[in-house]
Amino acid sequence: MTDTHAAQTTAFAPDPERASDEPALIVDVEGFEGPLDLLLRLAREQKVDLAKISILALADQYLAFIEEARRLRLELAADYLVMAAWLAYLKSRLLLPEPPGAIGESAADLANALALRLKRLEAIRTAAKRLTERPQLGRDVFERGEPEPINEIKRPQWSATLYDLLTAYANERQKHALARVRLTSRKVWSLAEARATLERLLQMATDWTAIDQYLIAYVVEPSMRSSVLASSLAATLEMAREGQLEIHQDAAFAPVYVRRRSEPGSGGATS
Amino acid sequence: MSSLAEELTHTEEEVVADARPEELRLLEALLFAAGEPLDEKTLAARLPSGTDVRAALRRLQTEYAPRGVNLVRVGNKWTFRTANDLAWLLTHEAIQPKKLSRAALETLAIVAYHQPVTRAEIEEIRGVTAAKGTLDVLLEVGWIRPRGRRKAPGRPITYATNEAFLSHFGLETLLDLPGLDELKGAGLFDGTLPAGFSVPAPSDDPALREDEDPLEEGDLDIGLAPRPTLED
Amino acid sequence: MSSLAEELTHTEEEVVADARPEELRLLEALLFAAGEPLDEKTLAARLPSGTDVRAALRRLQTEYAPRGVNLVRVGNKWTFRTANDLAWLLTHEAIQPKKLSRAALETLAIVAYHQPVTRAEIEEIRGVTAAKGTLDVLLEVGWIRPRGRRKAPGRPITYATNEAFLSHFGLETLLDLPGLDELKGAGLFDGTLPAGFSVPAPSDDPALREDEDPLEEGDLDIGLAPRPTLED
Repeated sequence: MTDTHAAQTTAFAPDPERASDEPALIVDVEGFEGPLDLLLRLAREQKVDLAKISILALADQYLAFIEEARRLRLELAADYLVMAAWLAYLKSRLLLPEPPGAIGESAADLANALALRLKRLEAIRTAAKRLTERPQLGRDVFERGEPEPINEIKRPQWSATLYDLLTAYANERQKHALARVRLTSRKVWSLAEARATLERLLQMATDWTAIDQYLIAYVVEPSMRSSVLASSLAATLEMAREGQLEIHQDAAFAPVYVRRRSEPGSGGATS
Repeated sequence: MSSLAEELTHTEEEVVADARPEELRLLEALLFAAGEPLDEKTLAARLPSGTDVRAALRRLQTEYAPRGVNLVRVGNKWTFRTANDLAWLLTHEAIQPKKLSRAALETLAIVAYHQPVTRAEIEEIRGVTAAKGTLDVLLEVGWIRPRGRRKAPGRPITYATNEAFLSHFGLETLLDLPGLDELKGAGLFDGTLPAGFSVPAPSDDPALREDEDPLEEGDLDIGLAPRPTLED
Repeated sequence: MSSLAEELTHTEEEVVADARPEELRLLEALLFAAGEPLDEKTLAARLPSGTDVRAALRRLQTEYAPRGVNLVRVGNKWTFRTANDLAWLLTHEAIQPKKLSRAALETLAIVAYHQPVTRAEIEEIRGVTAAKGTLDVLLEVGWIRPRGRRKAPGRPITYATNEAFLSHFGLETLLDLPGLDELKGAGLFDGTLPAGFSVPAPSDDPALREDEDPLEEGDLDIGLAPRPTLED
C-alpha cells in the first residue's frame, strides 16, 4: 500500500532480544508515505504556516516519534531511519553555535532546505489533488458512446507490367507447345483408320507419291501429324507386306514414297 | 427560462441561442455518450422530471437536421448518426499494392491473345484444369469481361479483355500486343518452337463472332461478373 | 428546411444555417464519428483541399461551447466530449476508474509538473526510495512514458506524460495543468534541485533537452515501456 513498507532495518535495528516470531507492528507507520510525509503531518499538527515552522521543534517531534516506534518495536523502513539520523545531526548543529570560519552550509541553510522540501511536497500534493478534481474522461466527461468507425476499404492496386504479361504468355505457350505433342499423340490415329485412309488414297494415286502429301491434305490439325505419320507408316508397311503397295525411300528420314502395286506379289520394299 | 412547450409555439424570431432550453443540452449529452440508441422512456428517466421528452427530441432533431450529424429514430429509439449524404466521408480507401499470381498472369495473357476464349479453351492451352479461380480473380481485378457465349455444347461463356486492361498495360488497342516475331525478337521464345506454332492476333472488334451468342440476362449476376464499378 | 432550423442554429456570430460552411458539417461528422481524438493533419486529409482546418475547428468549438457536447482540444488533437458540468447526468455511463494509490497519484503529479524527470528526482521530492513500483503502475495505466536518458552518471531514464494523460484529464496542453503558475511562482522548483532540474515549465516538447539523450534500442523492451506509439 505504501512505498515505505520495506522490512529493512538499519542502525536503528530492533532489540535483538525480540523473539523472531514476534510480529512486527508496522501498522502505525503504514499510514505515512515516507519520512517527509510524516514530517508534513507533524508540521500540520503545529498548525502553523510551513514558512514559519520551527524545524528544531519538528525535528524533536520526529525523533520522539521514532523513539516511540522503536520502543514499541515497530519495524521502520530505512527511509525513516535515515531521516531520523539526519534530523538528529541537524538538531545538534542548530543547538550548537556555528564554529567560526565553518565551511559548507550553515545549520540554518540546512533547516531552510528541509523546510523547502516540505513546502515542495505539499505543493505537489495540492497539485495532485487539483488534478484529480478536474473532470476526468470516463468519470465526468464522456466520449461518443457509439462511434461510427471509418470504413477502411482496401483497394488493391494490381501491379503487373506488359513485360510480365508477355513473359507469362511466351512461357506458357512454349511449355505447352512441346507438351502438347506428347499430349495429343495419345489421341492416336489408329492403325485401322490409317489403313482405311491409305486404301482410299491409293485408289487415286498410281504413281510414286510422298506419303506426307496425302496425309497433310487429309489431316489439317498439325498436332496430329506425328500420330498420322506413325500410324500410316505402320499401315503402309503392313499393306506392303500383304503385297498391296510398294514403298520407296531414298535415304533415312527422307520422304517415303508409295504406290499401288499393279501386279500383286512382285512388290518389294526399299528402305 | 420559458417552458419548452411554450417556446415551440412561439414564433421563430423570439427564439435566440441563449434561450436554448437546458434539456436540449442534457438530451444531446445523453444521446452522445450512450453506447446504444435510447428510447424515450429511458431518456425521460434520466432527465429532470417533467421534461417533455418528445418535444425536446423533435426540437433537437430539427436543430441537427442541417448538420453533419443528425438525430435519427431507429425503431422507437433515438441516436445520433452521421448525415446520410456524408457516408463517403467515413470511408477511407487504402491502396493495397498486390501482385497477380503467376497463374492469373498466364490466364490473363491467354485471354488477351486468344480472345474471345472460353474457360475450356484456356485450360486446354494451359494444360491445367483450374482456370475458374483465376478467371474469377481476373474478373475481380477488372481486366477481363465475359463477352458472349460460344455456340457449342454447353454454350460456354467467352471472355475478352476490356478497356481497363488496355489502360493498365498502356496499350491503345489489342493490335499493339506483340506478335510472334516480336516476342521471339524480344527473346521471350527460345526458338525451338514446333512448326506451325502461331500466336493469334486478337481483335478489339466488339461485334460477336459467328460462333458467339450474346450474353443472356443473368449472366452478369452469377458471380462471374466483375463489380460494375471496377470497370470504367 | 424550415426557418425554424435556421433559427435554431443561430450562434452569437449571427450565422444562419444556409451560410454555415459545408466544412463545418464535414468536420462535425468526422469528429462525431471518430472514437478517438483526431489531429488536424488527419482531418485536413479528409476535408476538401484548401480548407482552413484550424479556423473551422475554432468556429465549431465556439458553436458547441454552450451545448451539452463540446469540442475540445487534447494535445494537438480534437474530439467531442460531453460538457464538464454534466457528470451528474451521466453517472450510468461512468466506468469504475482505476483507483490510483496516493503514492501513484503523487508520482504522476511530479512527472506532470516536473517533466522530464528521473526516478531519483521523484524519490528526492517524495522523500522515499521506492518510486519504481509506482512508475511501473503509471506506465501500465498508460499516462507516462520514458522519453530519454539524462546525461548524468548512470544515464537514468527521464519520464514524461503522454497524450493519454492530457486526454484523460482534459488538458489542452501541459500549460493547463492546474496551479502551475502558483507552483512556479512559489519558486519551489528552484534551488535545492539538481542542476538542470528546475525548469521554466513542464514540457512535452518531444525535442530532447540539452541534458537528455535519446532512448536506446532496448529501452522500450524492458517492461517499463508503453508501446512505442510515442507522440506524433
